[in-house]
Amino acid sequence: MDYSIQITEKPLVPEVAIQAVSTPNAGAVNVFVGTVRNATSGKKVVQLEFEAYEPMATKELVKIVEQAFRQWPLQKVVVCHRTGVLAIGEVPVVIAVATAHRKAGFQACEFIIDTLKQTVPIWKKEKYEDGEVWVAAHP
Amino acid sequence: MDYSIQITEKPLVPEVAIQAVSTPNAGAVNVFVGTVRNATSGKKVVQLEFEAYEPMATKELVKIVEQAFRQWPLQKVVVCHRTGVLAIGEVPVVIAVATAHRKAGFQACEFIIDTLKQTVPIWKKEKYEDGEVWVAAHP
Amino acid sequence: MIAIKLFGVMRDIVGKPMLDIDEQVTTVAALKEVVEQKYPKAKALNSLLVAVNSEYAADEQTITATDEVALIPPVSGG
Amino acid sequence: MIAIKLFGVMRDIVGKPMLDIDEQVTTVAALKEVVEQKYPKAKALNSLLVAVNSEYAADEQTITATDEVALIPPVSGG
Repeated sequence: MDYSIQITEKPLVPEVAIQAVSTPNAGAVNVFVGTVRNATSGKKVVQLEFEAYEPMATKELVKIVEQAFRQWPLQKVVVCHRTGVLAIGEVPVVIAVATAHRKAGFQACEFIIDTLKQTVPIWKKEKYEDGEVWVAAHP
Repeated sequence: MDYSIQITEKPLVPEVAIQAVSTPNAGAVNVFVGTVRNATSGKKVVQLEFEAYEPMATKELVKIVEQAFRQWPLQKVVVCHRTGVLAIGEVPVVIAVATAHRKAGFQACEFIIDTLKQTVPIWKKEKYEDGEVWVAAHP
Repeated sequence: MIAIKLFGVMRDIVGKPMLDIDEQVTTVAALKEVVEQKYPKAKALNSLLVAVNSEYAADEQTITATDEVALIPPVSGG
Repeated sequence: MIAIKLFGVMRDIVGKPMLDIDEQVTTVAALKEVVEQKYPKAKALNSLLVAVNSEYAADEQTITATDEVALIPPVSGG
């Protein structure tokens, strides 16, 4: 299982993840790039802040990625999640999955981001012009 | 429908496509990057050559992308296909799809690459150490 | 005493990054009960899980003073 | 006369990038028949479609000398 997981305060560059998973054996790379939207539910977002509980977040990401390797024939996976303050348009998450055949790549990449959002202890605070809120905390 | 389609002899850089589709309205970018594999069916590939019938290839890509816009709520799409001679590891195709919500992005991106491979008049010749073959031409 | 790590909205509710629980709690369920009594706002959350030694822990799991314990409010990464 | 654009394996089979058909052909079906008679290797392909004015054309579609006509062997882009 050839993968790398990174939780970092530094800006994420999708091309770096794509290069990192590209191998002469892979024919397809599927990439998911999350970006900070300027609005949610019609409310204008000015800034985001991400906080992670390490090393639990890394441990949970390892579980997800290893599960993906068991479920699909993958070649290389990179998952990078950013922490700290992000401006609109910045990238909180990049997932790159290299496979010999593309279908597995689409499925595994979607599985990883879907499960990441459900289980990995990372929290997002949205800041608006008139306040802030921890996303998903309350009904 | 905000999209761009490009058939070019110049090397493709996935990051350029990602930047091109990223908007403050999008929360998710799904990217498919095709790469030249070093082997198919166990045979060692030394080089690939792509040939396109323009403007028909562009026309067909427009149809596919506009169909995707009708089928999913997309924000921006870029499709780039390379022609000419490519070495192992080079990128024949990049598709980037920006959406507010990620599920539509995965589905639309997979639809575009699947349909591209079925209908767009582009041909790939694989060169081996001992010969060459037009892919998919013969049973 | 159990020292509990706090994140996200739980840190805001408690007002600090660590919470010391002096009460005699030996299970995850008991810990959650104590926290929700001390901080009623914790009950209003969509969910509140407990991690023991950086793994999600079931209600019946036991906790000792040497464990690393954390409260996990609803996650929202990605 | 109809001048037909050739690509990929069809260009290799015919040995040049354009094919002039002098026979009187007025439909896509008739054109394919003439091509397959002249070049039996074309029959061995997985498929052979015809594009008229850079759109895929059905068998019954008519062709005139002013149309842009192309033979489309199995595509393999991506």
